[in-house]
This record gives sequence, C-alpha cells and structure tokens, in this order.
Amino acid sequence: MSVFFANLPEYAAMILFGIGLSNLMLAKNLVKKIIGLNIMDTSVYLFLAAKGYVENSVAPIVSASDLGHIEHTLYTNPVPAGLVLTGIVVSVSVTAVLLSLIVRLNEEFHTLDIDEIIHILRKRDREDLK
Amino acid sequence: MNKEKRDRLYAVLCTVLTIVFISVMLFTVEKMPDLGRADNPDINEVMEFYVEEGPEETGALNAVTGMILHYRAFDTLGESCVLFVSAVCVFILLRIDGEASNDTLVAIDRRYEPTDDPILTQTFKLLVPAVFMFGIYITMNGHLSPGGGFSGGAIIGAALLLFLNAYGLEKTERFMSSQLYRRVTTMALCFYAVAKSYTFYTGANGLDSFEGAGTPGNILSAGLILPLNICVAVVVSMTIYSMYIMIRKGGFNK
Amino acid sequence: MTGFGILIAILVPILGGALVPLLDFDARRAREYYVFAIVLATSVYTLSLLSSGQGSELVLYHLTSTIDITLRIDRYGSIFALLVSVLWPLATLYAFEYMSHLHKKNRFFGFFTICYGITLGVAFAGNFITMYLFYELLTLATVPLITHEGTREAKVAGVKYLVYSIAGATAAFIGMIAILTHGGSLEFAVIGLGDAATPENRRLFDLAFLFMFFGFGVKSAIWPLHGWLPTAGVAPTPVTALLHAVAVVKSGVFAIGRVVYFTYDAGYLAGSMVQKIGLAFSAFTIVYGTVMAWKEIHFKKRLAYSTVSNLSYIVFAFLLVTPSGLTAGLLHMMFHGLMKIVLFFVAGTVMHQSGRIYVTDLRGFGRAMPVSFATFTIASLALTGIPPLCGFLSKYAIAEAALAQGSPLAYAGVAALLVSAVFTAAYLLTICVRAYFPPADFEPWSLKSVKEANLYMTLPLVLLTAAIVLLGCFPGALQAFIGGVVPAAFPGL
Amino acid sequence: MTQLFTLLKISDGLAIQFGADGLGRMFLCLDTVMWILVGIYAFKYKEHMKHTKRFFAFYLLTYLMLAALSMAANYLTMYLCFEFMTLLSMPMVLQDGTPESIAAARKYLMYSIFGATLGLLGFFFSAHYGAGTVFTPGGLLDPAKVAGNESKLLVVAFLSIAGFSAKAGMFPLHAWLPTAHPVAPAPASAVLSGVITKAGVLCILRVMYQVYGASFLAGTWVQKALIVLSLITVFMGSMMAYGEDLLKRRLAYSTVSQVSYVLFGVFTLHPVALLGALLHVIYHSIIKDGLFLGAGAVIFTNHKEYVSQLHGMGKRMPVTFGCFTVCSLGLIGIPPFAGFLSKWYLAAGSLSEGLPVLSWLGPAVLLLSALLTAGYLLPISIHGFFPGEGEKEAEGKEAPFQMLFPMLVLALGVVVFGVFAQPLADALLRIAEAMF
Amino acid sequence: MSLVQNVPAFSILLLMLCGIVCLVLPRRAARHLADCAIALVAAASVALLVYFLQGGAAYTYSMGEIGAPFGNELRAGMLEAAVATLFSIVTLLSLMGGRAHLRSDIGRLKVNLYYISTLFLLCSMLALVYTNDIFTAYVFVEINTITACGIVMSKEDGYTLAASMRYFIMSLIGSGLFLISICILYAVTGHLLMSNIQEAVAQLYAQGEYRAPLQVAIALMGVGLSLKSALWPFSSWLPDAHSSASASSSAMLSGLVLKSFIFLMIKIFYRVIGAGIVRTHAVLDLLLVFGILGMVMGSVNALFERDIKRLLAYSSVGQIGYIFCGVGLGTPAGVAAAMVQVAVHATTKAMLFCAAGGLMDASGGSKKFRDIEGAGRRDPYAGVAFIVGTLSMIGIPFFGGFITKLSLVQAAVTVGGWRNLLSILAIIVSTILTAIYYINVLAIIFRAPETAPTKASEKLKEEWKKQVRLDTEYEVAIVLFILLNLAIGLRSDQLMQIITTGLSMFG
Repeated sequence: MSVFFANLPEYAAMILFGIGLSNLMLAKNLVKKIIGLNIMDTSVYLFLAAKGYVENSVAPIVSASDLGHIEHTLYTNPVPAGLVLTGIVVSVSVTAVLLSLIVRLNEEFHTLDIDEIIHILRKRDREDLK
Repeated sequence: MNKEKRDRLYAVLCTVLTIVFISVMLFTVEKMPDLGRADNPDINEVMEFYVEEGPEETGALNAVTGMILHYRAFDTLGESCVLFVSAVCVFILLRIDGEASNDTLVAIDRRYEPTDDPILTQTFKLLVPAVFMFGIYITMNGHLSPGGGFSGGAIIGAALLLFLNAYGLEKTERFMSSQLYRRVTTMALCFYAVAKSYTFYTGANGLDSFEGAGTPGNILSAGLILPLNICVAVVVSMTIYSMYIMIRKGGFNK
Repeated sequence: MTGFGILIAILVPILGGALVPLLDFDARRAREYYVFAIVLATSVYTLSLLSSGQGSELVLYHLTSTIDITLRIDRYGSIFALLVSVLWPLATLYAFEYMSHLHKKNRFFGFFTICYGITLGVAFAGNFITMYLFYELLTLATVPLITHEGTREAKVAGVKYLVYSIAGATAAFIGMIAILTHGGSLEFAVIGLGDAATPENRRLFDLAFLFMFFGFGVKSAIWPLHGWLPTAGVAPTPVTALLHAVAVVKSGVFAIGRVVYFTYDAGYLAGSMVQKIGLAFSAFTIVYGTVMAWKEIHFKKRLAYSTVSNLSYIVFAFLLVTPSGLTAGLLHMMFHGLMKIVLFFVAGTVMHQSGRIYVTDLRGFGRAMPVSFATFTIASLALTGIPPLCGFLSKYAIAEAALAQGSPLAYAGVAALLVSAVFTAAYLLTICVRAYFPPADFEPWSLKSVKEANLYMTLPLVLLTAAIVLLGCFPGALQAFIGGVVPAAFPGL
Repeated sequence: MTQLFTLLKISDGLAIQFGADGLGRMFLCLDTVMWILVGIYAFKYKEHMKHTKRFFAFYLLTYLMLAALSMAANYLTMYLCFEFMTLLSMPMVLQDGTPESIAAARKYLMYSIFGATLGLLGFFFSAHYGAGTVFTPGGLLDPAKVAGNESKLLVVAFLSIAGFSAKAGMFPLHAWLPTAHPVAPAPASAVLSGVITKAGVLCILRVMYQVYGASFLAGTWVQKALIVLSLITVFMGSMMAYGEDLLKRRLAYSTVSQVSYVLFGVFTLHPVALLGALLHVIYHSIIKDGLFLGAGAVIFTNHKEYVSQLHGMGKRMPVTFGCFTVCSLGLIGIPPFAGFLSKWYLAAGSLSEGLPVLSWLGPAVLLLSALLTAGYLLPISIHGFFPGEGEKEAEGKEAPFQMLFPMLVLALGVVVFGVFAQPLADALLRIAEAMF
Repeated sequence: MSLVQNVPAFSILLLMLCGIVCLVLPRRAARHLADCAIALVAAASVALLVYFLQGGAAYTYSMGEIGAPFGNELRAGMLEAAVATLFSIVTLLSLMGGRAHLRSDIGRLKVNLYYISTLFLLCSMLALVYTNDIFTAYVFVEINTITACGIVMSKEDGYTLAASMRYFIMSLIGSGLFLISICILYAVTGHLLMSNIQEAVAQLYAQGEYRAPLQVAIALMGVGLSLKSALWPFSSWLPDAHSSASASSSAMLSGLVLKSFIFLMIKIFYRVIGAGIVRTHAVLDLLLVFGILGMVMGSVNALFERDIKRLLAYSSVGQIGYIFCGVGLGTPAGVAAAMVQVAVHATTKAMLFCAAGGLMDASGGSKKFRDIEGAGRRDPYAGVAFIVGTLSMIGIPFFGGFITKLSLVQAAVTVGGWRNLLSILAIIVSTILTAIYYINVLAIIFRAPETAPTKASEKLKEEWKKQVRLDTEYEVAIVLFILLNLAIGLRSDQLMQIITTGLSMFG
C-alpha cells in the first residue's frame, strides 16, 4: 500500500489520461472531444511534473551567489519542467487549430457531431454517384 | 447491424479499452520509480549537469530557461515553429480569401459574442498597461527568475487582446496590421533560427562563438538567451493575437 | 550469332505489336500484311536462331547481385520456341478471318502479336527470374484478349484468369526466392540446388517445390487450380486456341519442367514425397479433366477440359524425373499443341460460320463443313491415341517412361492415361459421329446457310493436320531434336 | 512369321508391320468368304436402307481393316487395326439413324474402345518387357526383363485379354452385343456377329499365344479366371437367348454364348481344345451368318421381327426356313452338321488338359448350353413349319433369290464341313500346334 | 568535421527559415523559394549520401557546443541520408506534379501558406529522420501532424475538413500515447537522447529492473506510431483525407508522411530500445498481424472503390501493410524490406496521385470511374504512369515493386513458424487483389470512348473533347517519377546495399 500512496500523482495522471482518452473516443461533440484531448495532455503534464519532483527540494532557480558550489540535490529536476513547457505549447497550438477547424466544420455542416458530418458526406457521395 | 447498435457496441468497446488501458497503466506506474526519491533514475548526471554547471555556463540562473534555450534550443525552436505552423493552419482555415472588403470583415466580426460591454471595456483599459508591463518583465527576466519567452509572450498576447477589446478594432488595427504581424513574426523567428543555426554550426564544428555567458544575475547576461526569449515572446504574442483575430473575423484589416 | 539475336526475336513482335494500336489501321488488308509480316519474320528468324544459335546467351541486366535477367537458347527452351514459332503464323492467319466480324481489331492484333514475343521470352529465359518476368507479362498481355468481347462474362473470366495466374506466379516466385535465399541458384544452366540441399534445408526446399509446382500448376491447370481455363474460353477462338491451348498453358508446363529438371534434379526428386504429391495430383487431373470434358456440352469448354487433362499428361511425364519421362513429356507438349489447336480452330470455325457453340448442335456438320470436320476427326483420333497419328506416339512414350520408372504412382498414372483415353474417345468421337451420321430425322436444309470456311481458316487446319499425320508417322527428326535435351538435364548420364 | 512387310517404321519398337502366318491366313480366308456372301445378300437388302453408298463404303473399309488385322504382325499394328475396325464398323450399326441405333452405336463404340484401351495397356507392357515386337509363337517376352515382374504382367495379361474379349462379347463386356446387333441391318448384323466378334478372338489368340505365350499363362489364376468368365458367358448367353423374343437379339445372345465356346477353347491352352476353338470359329461364322441372313430375309420380305410372329412362316418361306433349320442344327451340334466336331474337340481338349474342376466343368457347361441352344433355336423352326392347331398363321412370301443364294451356300457349307471335316481339321491342327 | 556533415542540421534549418520567410514574400517568390529550398536540400542530401557511400561513418551532430547526453543531437547515417534524399526529391516532384491543381484548389491568399506548410512538413520529416533525441521527435511529430492537416485543409471543402478532423483526432491519440511512452522511458532511464536511452535500457534489461514499464513503453510507442502511420484498422481517416486533398498534398501524404512515422518507429525500436529487446516483444507480432490484415483489407476495400483517388488511398493502406509486415518480421532482412517498400511506395504512390490529378484534369475534374473512362488516352502521361504503377505493384521485374516483393519474400522465408506462412499467404492474396484493381483501373482509363458504353454525363463528354492542356512541369514530374521507379527497380543492389549498410550504422 505504501507504494500506492507514494505514486499517487502518477496514478491520478494515468486515470486522468484514461478519462481524457475515453472522452476523446466517445464524445460525439467535437468541442467535448477537444476537452478530452486537453485532459489527456494535462494528465501528461501532471505525470511529468511528478516525475521531476524530488523530496524536499525547490524549483531549479539558483541564486547568483551560489554559483560555483551548487548542490543539485536541493533542486527538482529541470528536464521534466522543460518538457511540460513544450507540451503546453504544443497542446495550445493544436487546440487552436482544432477549434478553428470546428468553426469551419460548423459553418460547412451546421453541426458539431463528427458522425453526423461523416453521414452527410456519405450522403453527398451517394447523390454524386446517381 | 443498425446504427444504434453499432454505436452502442463502439461505446462498450471504447469503455472496455479505456478500463484496460487504465489498469495497465496503473500497474505500470506501480512498477515505476517512486515519487520524489533522490535515487530515481532521472536524477542522474544530466540533471546534475543542468543544475550545477548550467547556470555558470549559460549565465542563466533559471536552470529551466538555460536548458530549453541553450542545451535544448533545437526543441524550443521546434516549439516556436509549432506555434507558427498552427497559426498558419488557422490562417488557412479561417482567413477569408479573395477581395473581401473591410465591410464583410466587420460584418462577421463577433458573430458569437456580445460587443462593447462598458464594464468590461473600462476594466480592460485599466488593466492593459499593467499586464503589458508584467509580460515584458517576465520575458526580460526569463533567465533569472521563473518565466521566460513563452509565459511572457502569452501574457503580452493576452494584453494585446485586452487592448483590442478595450479600444476596439479600429484603433488596434492601426498598428496591428497583417503586415506588422507578418514582418514581426518573420523577423523574430528568422532571428531565432539564424542565431541558433550559427551556434549549432559553431558548436557542432567546434568553433568559437561570440556568445558569452556574461555575469550571471544581470539582465544583460546569458548570451543569446535574452534575445531568444524576446523572440519567443514576440512569436507567442503575435500568434495568440492573430489566432484571436482569425477566429473573430477571419482576417486583418487591409 | 551473338545473344542479341534472342533479344531481337523477342522484341520484334512486342514492339511491332505495340505499334498496331498506335498505327490504328483502318484497312483490313494493310493490317493483315503488317501483322503477318511481323509474325512471319519473327518465326523465320526464331527458327534460324534455333538451328544456328544453340547455347548463345545474353545477360541483359544484373538486377541484383544474385539475380540476372538472362536470355539463353538451350535445347529445352528451343523445343517450346519451335512449337510456338510454328503455330503462331498459322494461328495469325486463322485469326485474320475469325476476327473479321469482331470489333477492336487493332487492339486484338496488337496484344496477339505482343504475346508472341512474350512467349518466346518464356522459352528463351535463362533463369527463373527472367522467366517469371515474361510469365507475368504473359498473364497481363492476355487479359485484354480474354476480355476482348467486353461482355460481363468475359470480364468475369478475365478477372478469374487474373486471380489464378497472379496467385500462381506469386506462389512460384516465393518458391524461387526461398531457394535463392537458402543458397540455391536460379540459373537454368546449372543444377540449381547444388550443395544447398542439405538435410536441414530439405523441408524448406520441399515446400518451395510445392509452391513452385502449384504456382506454375495454375497455368498448367493442375486440379484444383484449373478453374480459370474453361471460363477463359469466352475469349475469341484464336486466343483460346493458341494461348489457352498452347502458349499460356504450355508455358506453365514448361516452367514445371524447368523446376523439375533445371533447379531440382533427379537425385533430389526421385522417390521424394513431393514427387509423389506431384504425380498424384497430375494423375488425378488427367482423369478429372477427361471426365469433366465428357460431361461438358459447350464445345470450347469441352476442349478446354480436355486441355486440362492433357496438360497433366505432360506434367506427369516430367515428374517421373527420368530421361524418358522428360522426352515423353516434351513430345506430348509438341503434339498436344498441334492437336489441340486444330480442335479449337474447328470449334472456332463452327462458331464463326454458324454461331453454334454446343456439341449437341453439330448434327450433320460433317457434310456442311467437310474440310474442317475431316481435320477435326483426324485430330480427335490423334488425341484419343490411335496409331500412327502423333497422339499415340506421345502417350506411348509417356506410358513407357512410367513403366520404366516403375513406382506405384507411375502405374496409377498409366491407369489414368488409359481411363483418359477412353473418355477422350467418348467426348471427341461422339462429336464426329454426330457430325457425320446425323439421326434419321435430321433435316439437311437446316444447315443450308452453313458453309465451309475460307482458305484463311482451312489452310492452317489442313497444314496442321498434315503435321499431325506426318509427325505421327515420321517422328524421328523431332524425337532426335527433343532427345538433345537429355544431356543438359541429366549431366550425370 | 518369316516374311514381314513393314509399312511404316515410326521409331524403334514402333512399326506398322504385316506378315502372313497360318492363323492370319485362316481368318483372312474366313473373312473374305463371308464378306462376299453377305455382300451378295446386301445388294438386295440395300433396297431396305437409306445411305447405301455409305453402307457399302464402310462395309468395304471394315473388310480392309479385318484383313489388315488378320495380317498384323505386331501388337501395334493389331491395336491400330482393331481400333479402326471398331470405328469403321460403327457406322454400319447406326445405319438406320434411329435414336436406338445411335445409342447402340455409341454403346458399341464405347465398349470396344474401352476394351481396346485395355489392350493398349497390354501393348505398353509388352513393349516394355518384350524382347521384340513381332508376334512369336510361344511369346515374345524377354525372360530377363520379366523376372520378378510376373505378377504385374499377369494382371496386365488378364486386363488386356479381357479388353479384347469385349469385341468377342465375353462377360462382363458383352452388353453391347445384344444392343447393337438387332438395330443394325441384317448384313451388318451378320458380319458383326459372324466375323467381327472373331476379330476379338484373333486378338486374344495373338495376345495369349504369341505375346505372353501359353506356357507363361498356363495354370495361372489368369487362365482360371478367364475360363470361368467364358463359361459364365456360355451359360448366360444361352439363358438370355432362351428368354428373348426379338429374333435378332436372340441370335445376338446366341453369339455371346457361342463365341465364348471359342474363348473357352482358347483359354484352355491345349492343342486339341485350340483346334476345337479354331474349328468353331469357322463353323460359328458360317452358321451365325446363315441364321442372321435368314432373320434378315424374314424382316426384309415380311417385316416380322419377333419369334412369336413367326408361326407358320416356314410354310410361306420354305427355303429360308430350311436353311435356318440346317444352321440351327449345326449350332446345336447334332452330327453330322458342322457344329458337332468343334464341340467334340473342345470337350476332348478340356478333359485332357487336366485343370482341376474346370476340365470337367467346362464340357458340362458346354453340354448344358447345347441343350439350351436347342431350346431356343429349334422351336423357331418347329413353329415355322408346324404352327399347330388354333394358332394364327403368319402371312408372307418367300425371299428373293439374291438373298436365298447366300443362305443356301451357307447351309451347304454347314453340311459339307460337317461331313467332310477331316482336311479342314488337319489344317487347323497344324495351325493350332504351331501356336505352342 | 567536414562541411558536408552539417547537411542534416542545415537542411532542417534551411527549410524552417524558408518556411518562415515565405510568410512575407509575394506568391510567386514564395513558390520559387520553396522549390529552390527543397531542391537545395535534395542536392545536399545527395551530397551527404555520397559522403557515406565513399566510406563516411555514421556520426552524431550536437545542436550546440554541448553534446550528449545534455544537448539536442542529430544523428546521420547512410540510411538517414538516403531517406532524406528520397523525401526531398519526392516532395519536390509532388509539388511539380500537382502544381496545376494547386492553382485551382488553393485560394489566392493561401498559396504562401500552402508552401509554408509544405516546407515545414518536409522540415519535420527530415527532423524525424535525423533526430537523435526522442523528445525532439515528439515536437516534430506534432509539427508534422499540423502541417499535414494544413496541406489537406488548404483545399477547403467539406471532405478535407472532415477528413482533417478525423486525422487530427486519430493522430492526437497517437501522439498522446507516444508522449506517455516517452515519459515512462524518461522516468526509468533518465535520458532523452536515443543512444543514451539504449545504453540505459540495455543495462536495465540486464539487471531485470523496470521490466514492466519498459514493456508498456514499447507497446505504447508501437501503438502510438502505428496510429499515426495509418496501420489498419486505424486507417479509416486515410481514404477521406488522401482522396479529397489536392493532388500534391495527396502525393506527399500518401507517399511520405506515413513513411516518416514508420521510419521513426523503426528508429525507436532499433536505436532506442535495441533490436534484441524488441524482437522478444509481442509488439512486433502485433504489427505483423495488423500489417498483414492491412495488406488484405486495404486491397479488399480498394477492390470495391469506384473513385480513383480513394482507390489509391486504400491501396496505400495495403501498401503500408507491407511495410509493417516487413517491420513485424523483426529480422534485419525484414526491416530492409520495409525500407525498400518505403522507397518504392513513396515514389510510386506519389506518382500515381499526381497522375490521378492528370486524369481528373482530362475528365472535367471528376474522379469517379465512370467519368474517367478513356482518360489515359487523353492524358498519355498519366496513362503511362498508371501502367508503370500497375506493373510495379504487381511486381514485374525491372520495376520498383518487384524489389519490394523480392526482399519481403526473402525476409519472410528466413523467419520460422507461423510468421513465415502467414506473411507469404498475405503476399499472395494481396498481390492478387492489387493486380485486379489496378488492372481494372487500366481497363477503364484506356477504354476507347467510342466503343465503350459509358455512363458519364453529356457535360463531361463535352469536356473530354476539349484539348487537354498539359503543363510541362507535370510532364517532367511524371517522367522523373517513372525514372525513379525504374531506377529503384534497376539499381536495387545499390539500394539494398545502402539500406543494409544504413541499418548496420543504426546501432
């Protein structure tokens, strides 16, 4: 049981990831899908942040006076932080593109349901063939 | 199989899949290194190097900034490019093509939200200068304290949006034209790319570079990190603004 | 003569054929002169090559370090080339008349001539990959000929043919590569497996043999892979006759011969399980084909099933892996080509002159089309195996080879041969009987409009029938020619 | 055979060769005589037929093939002639063009070709195991090659003999005979029954005595099986004939039975029995031709086909019925008519051959069959001449002379060969002894 | 360090820079800049390839003065150089081949944006090819996804938008799994550079530590990347996306984008995890099975398709299956076969998509079978391209497809057990199906219009009669594509040598 509590944030991250994933797959509404996607991304940040954490340590911003004799055990791992940063930027960009895409889809099909959109397209195809 | 049944089957399958996925991942996590232990595999020479040698070598007290803009600058260049291409994609999607007159642009402005709320407008007017200042500070001090180009740029972008909403399109677009956006973004990214190309080239070929660490702790220190932070901030803020304007009305003023 | 001569023989018809649709002849006369000139020139040139260029070789291209595209004239290939180059001009002549009522003639003759070149390519291929190349091309070039009529039935037949052939070629290809990968050689000039045939590799090589046997067995219509052949009969008769009775199916048989004698050798195959499997399948196909032919009443399909059966004679003979088996198979390959093309031509002539396609509709045709049915009867007797026509000779040779080999399956093959002979008589001679001895209630005026075909069609028939009789009586030269293949296939002897 | 005429040499071991030995000469003579007599008859009978040119063309071609078959000097030639004889005689069967005749022709063709194919099997083996190809008394097998393969060869010998026996109408390949003979025109039936069935006998003689050799087969299961088959056929043919009403079919069944007498003699592998067989070949040809011509005459002039229609016909056609009666007596084997002597030799040969059971069973069956023969033939004559009280007598007239002449000649032959049989028997004995 | 070794970094940076600059350039200039940049990159990649062919060893290129394990790194070997050459050449030819369509499909103001997307797309693919840092890979994977959607979306109609949406969602699930997997790997090894991870993984495996997380990471990596590279059954978005996009976009997407992910996967399996470990992992079997299913199912779907571009897209699903089959076999020969197929399919499918564009031009813009009857006669370049494509797909010697089949079969017959038979059967079945539908296409596009009963509308028939204006660029592109295909078929020894040497440089 100790192990379980020790990795609690990771567990939370994984469950969140699952929730996001199922949302992405199951939600009909595209906006909800994107929310699911964001939950997924966020869970990864949580996971990464938890991985970067070291007990009894602070963010890796050193003071100028310490230069030359920095003890790395005092600080958390900067690498996951950098990764989280990148992840956030990517997720923001993707979200923006997806939202614009949704705007266009809504203009085109007047619906936010991806199944319905596909349905409309198939119908168009069939009419085309007639 | 009719559509409903198929949907239900799909839902059940997805749920099962998710549950399986979560259980596998939980199992995996249990087998992974414990949280926060100092002897975890990721606390290794790399981390040690970034924290202990990094500030001295790069001149950036913030080890994260030093890492992302110096050691892993290529990643960060890629990140900026992600922003750039996502903006390009938003343009592709939303930009109203052809000889759309200003009138059409104004006509479709804010289709989905109320305009000119006085309370909001006034509050924005109050906040804008402070937010701008804050964003610039975060950017400029990115190598010394928490923050950096991305966060600063985001704040500046937010300030731009506030400005737009406080003073209206007409005023804003006097300076925020499509040309400005394009030129500034291009210049910032080009500078970033060219500068980093230079350091990559010198670094990889073992040549001396002009880049110096300076005195750690000063604003003007840490070599290229400060200019790069500024570039990143510019790109981020411009991207945020442009995306907003695209979603809002499908194009800049001519 | 350098090896380039071979290339010329292959390329002239291919390029000349490709030009036919491009030149887009309007006048029948011009097209006929052109096509016949090309075909005849190729035949004459090929025959001269066969007599003077034995052993010449041309390495066309090193495809990979282990795979060359090589053309070579060896005795085994020469036999096939001889058959093809003799039959093609005659079939072309026949086709001129047969196609006179059909559309898209330029396309037809284009592909028809291209097939000539490709078939020669199969004959002159110096190794397996080269043969695979031409083999696949042959499939592709014949598909437009099968679907020529453009009907739904034709399309279905085309697709069926394509499916079977491509599957076969791919399977064979996999077999080849398995051999190549495990140290064998794909060159025909050497004993392919060489030192690679170790006991450890034996299982793999056995499998590879089965892949190749059944792969090439598609074109040679081994049961249960024969299904495409009867349906491909929807093609215009010159195609059915020349390609599906001679060129295409014989290339399958030819390839099996290559596998048996020039990759695996007698030492490997004799007494092996795979030989038994091959013998069993071919013996069964011999019986199956004749029984099906006997049950079939569609004229061309009946002949197609007869082809199924007769091809397995050849395969069976090849699989005996004895010198006499090889020569017997080759002899039947030649003779069956002659006989079957006559039979098909007559079927086509009947279709062309009267539009009848069922054997039951042929009452009294012997009187209406005397030349055609005379040739048909002779060819039927030959195929049934009546001496001294040529079919007897090859059957005799096969039976003797089987007896000499002496294994139980060889005896079963002889039995199959005899059963097949009975059925062959049943399905062919009944046609003759019906044609010559119509029942009493037959009204001759019903055939008033049916005339004997003109010289375009009868001349090839008569020439080929003469060949059937003469080769049956005086096979010495041909047998000597075929016998020349033995030293190459059995270097130990 | 000393003098060989090679028509065509295809390759080593494959040649079309002819030669004249005693056996061949005997068959050739028989064929020729019969052909002439039946031909004369057919000139009249043709008024009854369509396509007469065709009939005579194939009549002559069949003769050609029979002659060639008699002279064939090797297996290949024999097989070739046998096949062509089948093919060329087949048009005579379907002469009438009725559906039955076409079906019968097809049946005839298929049985014969099946038989010939089995014969071909024998050829393959004989070519493979033979020392040469030319028929040699005592067999042409190469003992060196045969050694160790005897059982295989015995099977093949059985199959090829059984194959050729299809032509001779031996059980189980007899069924074409009663179908084909009734539908053919009478001259055709006559030669089919009287002569062409003997071609089968000739082939069997060649295979047994001159390919495998009597010594190779003597005492083997092949011989026993063949004898049993022939005896079954003898008995069965007679029984079937006894129950048959259609006259020509009754005669056809009779042929089935009688040719198997010959085969019994052949299979016995004893010179005396062989002599009997050869004698019976000749006698049966004469007799059966006579019977068929008589039946044909009835059909031709009075259109009666069934035995039951013939009551009192003897009075209307006394010459025909006279000849018929003489032939019947000959076939039954009443001395001094022709059939007696051959049956006598058959029985004698069989008894002295000494096969257990079969050597006495054979003569017993022959005797029984002779009784049956009497049972199915004599009533025709009896009812013909003595229709009995209350029976409705058939109407009709006598046949034309052109038809009566051959019948008379044949009836005369039955008497003459019965009474003055010694020169013939001597000649045939020489032939028979030369076979061993 | 010789100058030519800077090629990897500078081709990526050059493309990036040009992409950025395109934003401010006039349309025509942007187009020329893009063409020149790609051509330059192609030339440079060739130079790099030549460097390796002349005996250069694989090297790492640190991005900045600090190398492993601290900074970003690129790594170049013969295979990378070859793939980069292939990618840049095919991109250039695709742009040329579809230029006429770009004019009509892309809005006036968006031309620059299209070229930006293209440049960044190529840039990201090259980065994926060269990178030695797993996280850099993630970043460029995202660029790749976004730009790929960009070039699809730039032809704005309902189909492309919906297809992009589906592609995005599928792709983002893939990226999510990929990212999680990177996190796990980082957590258990503490490294992001591929070579360092490999060392650490090898050590962990030797010690038996963290076995489960590693296994899960490998599986997630495989699943994530195969989601992105349209392994069946994750390929439902592909036909829509590839068939509705503009010709150049389809060519690039089908020809290259999917391959870059596959290359990344191979790289991760063999460089990050290590061949020995991956071979013991069930993920290869999974890939093999699904690759085989893809080979069959893609072809089956294509069989029933009545739309030329959708047919080509389904064919891509099948052909991707070949690649996965090769990868799934797990032997070096299998991977080599997969790489051959990458090259062959990249050139062939890109050519066919360009040619399909030509067919559409010759048929009034329709891509339905009934409308393109006889189009091969009206546009002989497209016709010849389709003949070459068909021959190649069937596997006639001298053409590229033959080499694929050859190497794949060679790989298949050397592995044991069920893999062997299953893949061989799949090859047979898929070859048959491929032959059928491609020959069907040939029959349609070469049908003589005067004899064939055609269902095309009168309007289209009018269109057919118009003289089709072909542009030189398109013709040149098609001819070069054909030559490329033939070159692969004819010089396969060199290709195989490059691939095998390249793979041996991988470790």
